Amino acid sequence: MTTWPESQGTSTSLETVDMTINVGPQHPATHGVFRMVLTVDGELVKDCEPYIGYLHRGLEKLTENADYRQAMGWWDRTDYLAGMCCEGAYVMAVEKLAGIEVPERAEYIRVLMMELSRINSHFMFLGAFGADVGSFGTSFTYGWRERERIYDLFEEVAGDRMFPTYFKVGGVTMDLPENFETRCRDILSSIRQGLEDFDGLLTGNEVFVERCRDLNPVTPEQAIAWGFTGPMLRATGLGWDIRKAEPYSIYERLNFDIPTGKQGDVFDRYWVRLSEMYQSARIVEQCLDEMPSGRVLNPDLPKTLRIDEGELYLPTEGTKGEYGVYLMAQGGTNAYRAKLRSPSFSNLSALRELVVGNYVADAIVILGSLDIVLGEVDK
Amino acid sequence: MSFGDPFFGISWLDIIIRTLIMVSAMTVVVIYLTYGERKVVARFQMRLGPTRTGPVGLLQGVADALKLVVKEDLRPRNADRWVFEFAPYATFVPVFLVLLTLPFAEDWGIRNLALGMFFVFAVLGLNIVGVLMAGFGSGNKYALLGGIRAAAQMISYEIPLVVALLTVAMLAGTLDLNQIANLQGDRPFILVQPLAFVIFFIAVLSELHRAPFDIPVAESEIVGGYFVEYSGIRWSMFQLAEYAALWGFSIFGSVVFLGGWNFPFGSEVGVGLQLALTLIKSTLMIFLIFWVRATMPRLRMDQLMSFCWKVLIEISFALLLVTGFFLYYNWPQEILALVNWGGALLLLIAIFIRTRRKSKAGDLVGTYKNIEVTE
Amino acid sequence: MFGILKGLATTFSTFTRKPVTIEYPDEKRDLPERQRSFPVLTWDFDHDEPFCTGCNICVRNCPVDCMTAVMQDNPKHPEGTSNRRKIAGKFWIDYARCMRCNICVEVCPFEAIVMDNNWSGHEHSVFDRRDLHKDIEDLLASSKSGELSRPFRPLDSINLSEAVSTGEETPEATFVAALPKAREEQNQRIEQGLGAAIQEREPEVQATTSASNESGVAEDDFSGLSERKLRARRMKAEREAKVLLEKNEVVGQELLYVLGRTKSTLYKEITGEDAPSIPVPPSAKADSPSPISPNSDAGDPNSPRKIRAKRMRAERTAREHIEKNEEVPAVLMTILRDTESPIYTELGGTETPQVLETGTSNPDIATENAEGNVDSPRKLRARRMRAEKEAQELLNQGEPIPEELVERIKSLDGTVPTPESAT
Amino acid sequence: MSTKTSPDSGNIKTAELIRTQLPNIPFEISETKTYADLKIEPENFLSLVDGLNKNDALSFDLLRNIVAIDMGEAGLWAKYHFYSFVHGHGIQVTVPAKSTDLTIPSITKTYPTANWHEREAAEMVGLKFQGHPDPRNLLLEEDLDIHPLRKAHPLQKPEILQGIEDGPPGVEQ
Repeated sequence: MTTWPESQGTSTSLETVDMTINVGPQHPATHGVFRMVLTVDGELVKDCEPYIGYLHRGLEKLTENADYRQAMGWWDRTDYLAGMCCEGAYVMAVEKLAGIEVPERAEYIRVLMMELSRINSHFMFLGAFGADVGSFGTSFTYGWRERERIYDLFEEVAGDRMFPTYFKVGGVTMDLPENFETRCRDILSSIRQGLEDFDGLLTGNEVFVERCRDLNPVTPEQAIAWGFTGPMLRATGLGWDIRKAEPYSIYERLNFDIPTGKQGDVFDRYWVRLSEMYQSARIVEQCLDEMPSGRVLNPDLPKTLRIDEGELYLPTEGTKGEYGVYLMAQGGTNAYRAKLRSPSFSNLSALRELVVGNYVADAIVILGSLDIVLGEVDK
Repeated sequence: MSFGDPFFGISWLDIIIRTLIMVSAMTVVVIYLTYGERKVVARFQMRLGPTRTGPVGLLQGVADALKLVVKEDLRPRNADRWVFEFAPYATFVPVFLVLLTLPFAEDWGIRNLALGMFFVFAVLGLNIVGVLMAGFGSGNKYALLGGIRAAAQMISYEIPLVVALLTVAMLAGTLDLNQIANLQGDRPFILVQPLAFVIFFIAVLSELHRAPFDIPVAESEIVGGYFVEYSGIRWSMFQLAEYAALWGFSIFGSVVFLGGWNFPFGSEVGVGLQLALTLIKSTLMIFLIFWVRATMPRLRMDQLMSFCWKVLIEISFALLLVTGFFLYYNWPQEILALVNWGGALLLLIAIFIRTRRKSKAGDLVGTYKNIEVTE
Repeated sequence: MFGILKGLATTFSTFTRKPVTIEYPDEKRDLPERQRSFPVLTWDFDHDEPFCTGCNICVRNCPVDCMTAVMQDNPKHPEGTSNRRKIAGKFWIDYARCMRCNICVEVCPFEAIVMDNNWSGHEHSVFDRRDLHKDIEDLLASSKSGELSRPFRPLDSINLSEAVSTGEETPEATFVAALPKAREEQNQRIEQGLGAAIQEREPEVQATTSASNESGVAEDDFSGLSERKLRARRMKAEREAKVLLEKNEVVGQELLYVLGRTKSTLYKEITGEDAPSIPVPPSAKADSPSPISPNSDAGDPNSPRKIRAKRMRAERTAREHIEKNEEVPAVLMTILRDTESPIYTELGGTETPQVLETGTSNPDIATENAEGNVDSPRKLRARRMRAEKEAQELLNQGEPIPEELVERIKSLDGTVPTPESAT
Repeated sequence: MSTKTSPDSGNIKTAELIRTQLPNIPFEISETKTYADLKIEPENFLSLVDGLNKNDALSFDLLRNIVAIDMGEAGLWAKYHFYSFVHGHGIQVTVPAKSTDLTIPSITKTYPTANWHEREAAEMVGLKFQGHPDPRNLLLEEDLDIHPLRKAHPLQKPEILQGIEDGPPGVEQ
């Protein structure tokens, strides 16, 4: 972390007043309703006070007062950039708690959809991060072009674009449409084309590299102490991914590797997410090739799901990090307690340590590199 | 009766007519520049740009102008009044003056001044005053930050701009823009002084707060920069100044470096073709500026300043020195061109190496062995 | 500098590609079949009525409680043109609350609610949030107009994949009566002059007075009405006429006809001569309630069957009050007196005389217990009783009563059953 | 094919390992569907955490999650999930807070990430974390001292959109 440069210190005679800038909830660079108050001496940030809670919708209280099937609608609105990853986590947690088997084909469909949502969310990161660094929307429209194609695919399969509520306890609500295979393959090719565009536009660009390299490097211990998971942790060089470390669903059968950065600075975070998308595209291809036929929903599901005594914490690899679902059931149709371990919440909690000592322009870029989603932070 | 001498012989009427011509030409060009930029940058991003107003969105500029004229231009209470009121004019007038001296065709400039280039340098400095007035006058934190940033950036980038243009003036031997265009009959100065053109182009980008140097108007950091408190007609004055400067500098650049109206066909050809030639060259330059704007992310303030003071100024002074040697010992211009091309390439490679250096941070500290990921 | 040049090359390559924007209002993307915007009700073209029977299954299963449905008797059932006994009288969906989670479509047993999968489902922008509160006509509009041409239900895909995996034959098609084919058949039926709905079976011989007299008089819906309904019809017509008169517009022909048939005084003022004496069938002229025929018609409130039902209900509530030795409410006493129930005389001795002079059938009881009023005393009592029974049953199993149940009971001012009272 | 439990599927194995490594700390072992669970009193919770963190054989260095639960009569519980990168195993620790003072020692010193997790748990359920650097509300307003995730806190009835006096839609009064 860049220490406070002494040479910059103003001489005692020239008394300067620190200005507080309110990077408020309504600000183009804060990715949603998040407010941070920066106390600034000239261009350097001396202190940063983050305020969250603007998007708190009481997910946990709602889940406790609705039965397992109804709560699905709220869970995919937490990380609204990757709807299906959150649905998958919640559904797998409930199935594991209730001990419900999921047919083979549904598992493959789920992994395929989760990886497509991961690509979708990372495209949003690339677009927004490009705009933070300043490329005036070209990166945004590149990212959006691919996102729209993936959303069209979700619409054809599940009916809705952002909040498909496609997964169901015990499998998937509907089978894939007939022309899904061809549609999915040409979307994969357009995704790869989009990735090359981004690679050309940003990765090599000297100004981009100048802005991002060596900005706010983080060592693995600091990252673990602050509770970083996902791309933020992998950027520091620790190749830990829950799909490999604690495999769930059918991830052990698929082969893909985990890109890691070198020194955890902003450029590595960008680079890890970019190369992760190539891996996700690889996974989607494998799922398409090995997709078994058969039913997509467990036939003997109870009419209303009741789970007796039991609790579990199921960690899954969300797009921003470890997206863990804690469920406790005490009989009845409603969960007694549900808790979402949201990756952006922990990644954001270290914002003050990351931002203090940098310039105002860098504070915005660092916030962008955290890739937070406020729906998940505020639950 | 060439364009040079006064209309109907009456000098004061002539002044009024010429300014009217210039003002109307400028507003039309600015309106279609805003539309052009939105269309071109949209095409870069694979979208359509404005299509609703007018056949292909052609009336979009007019619609914007009308909207801005009609909109209420409010003034924040804690802004101090006169500084806030006059800031737009202080930014607009210098840009208008620059346009006066530019030769569109053979001595077809509004006023052909003998010291054309010198006049442009002098007038350029006033622009900074307007920006500072806007920044301090509007009593808003973001505007203050934007104003300071803009002032620092414009002052520091003026030096390499002036020095690069001086080398060309030395080569041409005069400061009169018309003469400079005449001298480029057989070869444009860009072939002789490419390094000067590169420095000129980078400095112009930062004078116009464009592309990699649009820090004062960085919407992601300080929203909107110095004109954040303006609205309505005052805000449109800032936009007018910005796009007029863009047009002015692109014509200035095409006259000085690309041979203006003279290069391929010389001066026998009719005035119309010369006029078209200048416009084509300036649109080429404008397209280059739009293209860079659609691609480049933004530099940070200290990187911008260090790039100017540690790289651009040194290279421009070295160029001045070298051109001086060549003129004094009047070595052939071909070698000067060679040296220049070498210098330009050197600058590009320096930037490339700068970004590929090993990262400063220490290597991986910590007890955690990297968990090998089993395939 | 080469990275910047590479970046410029990329943007130039996208500069040359075809733009991807679809200019929405002019050209519209064709939506896939499974697309879902907002729930709408489907129209049964064979029986010319909505599929929905108002069974409230979707209302209960909705996570955000954005629907309310009211069930009512299906008038078409006695006519024989529909085999649905009940039909949805009123149905509201609040599109501002609905989160489009598709649960209502999955749980509906009658294929009555489906997600609108064409563009009309998306164009709901309004200025006032309350306009998003769609009632049954708006919900049926898209299906009735034939726009909803390919309704889709997730269950069909599950049944299909189920049949494929177990090898049986494919399941039969759904939404048959709502498809465009059924709509054309209905149009053809209407052209040929048959009824809009298929005649399922013989209309039940319901001895409604109007249906019984075959004197060939033009079907006149004033004849079968009781005096009280006539009065309501007259007042309504007069009210409309007065409004028109204030705006001194001419009163419509059919409004005049209604004023005439209900012999309202206003008729003389407008037309200046007496109500026309159309040869009114004898039964309508009698002022007294129509003679009590053995199977009194369903519509007349004063039929003996209805009176007996009202009496018994009143007695039951009265007995209840007596058990809790509360004071029997005056309203109840009047009903007991009207229906000459024995209990009244037994209570009569103890009640003070002032109970007697309340009106015979004061109107507000009727509206109070009206069908649609959500918090009428009858419904409130039913809710209280159900809450107490639930609490009682929890106590029997020995579990603690949850707080929210306690609040609910207190809010309905019922008595929370204490453990020792649990027998 | 049920989803495979996490790699240290030997739930109890991790718990026994901890028992052997930290013999003098009293806790009961039980099992959840994914991780083993250690139930411990708030008094010796801090020593357990230090043991888990410092001991080389355990080295639980990531605090994943803090869940605060209102167990009705059994009072307020807090459940912690730890994970070790080096050994790849995870554990859940349950700490039932005393019903008298509802406090649990704060572990922000050993795990800085606990700062926000504890603040959120405190405001949601009303637990107090002793020794927390700045125990303000995180998600809710500063001065709001209701605890929404308590079972007693009622779920607000969904208010009907239009004015209350209008009553249910469509029915003219």
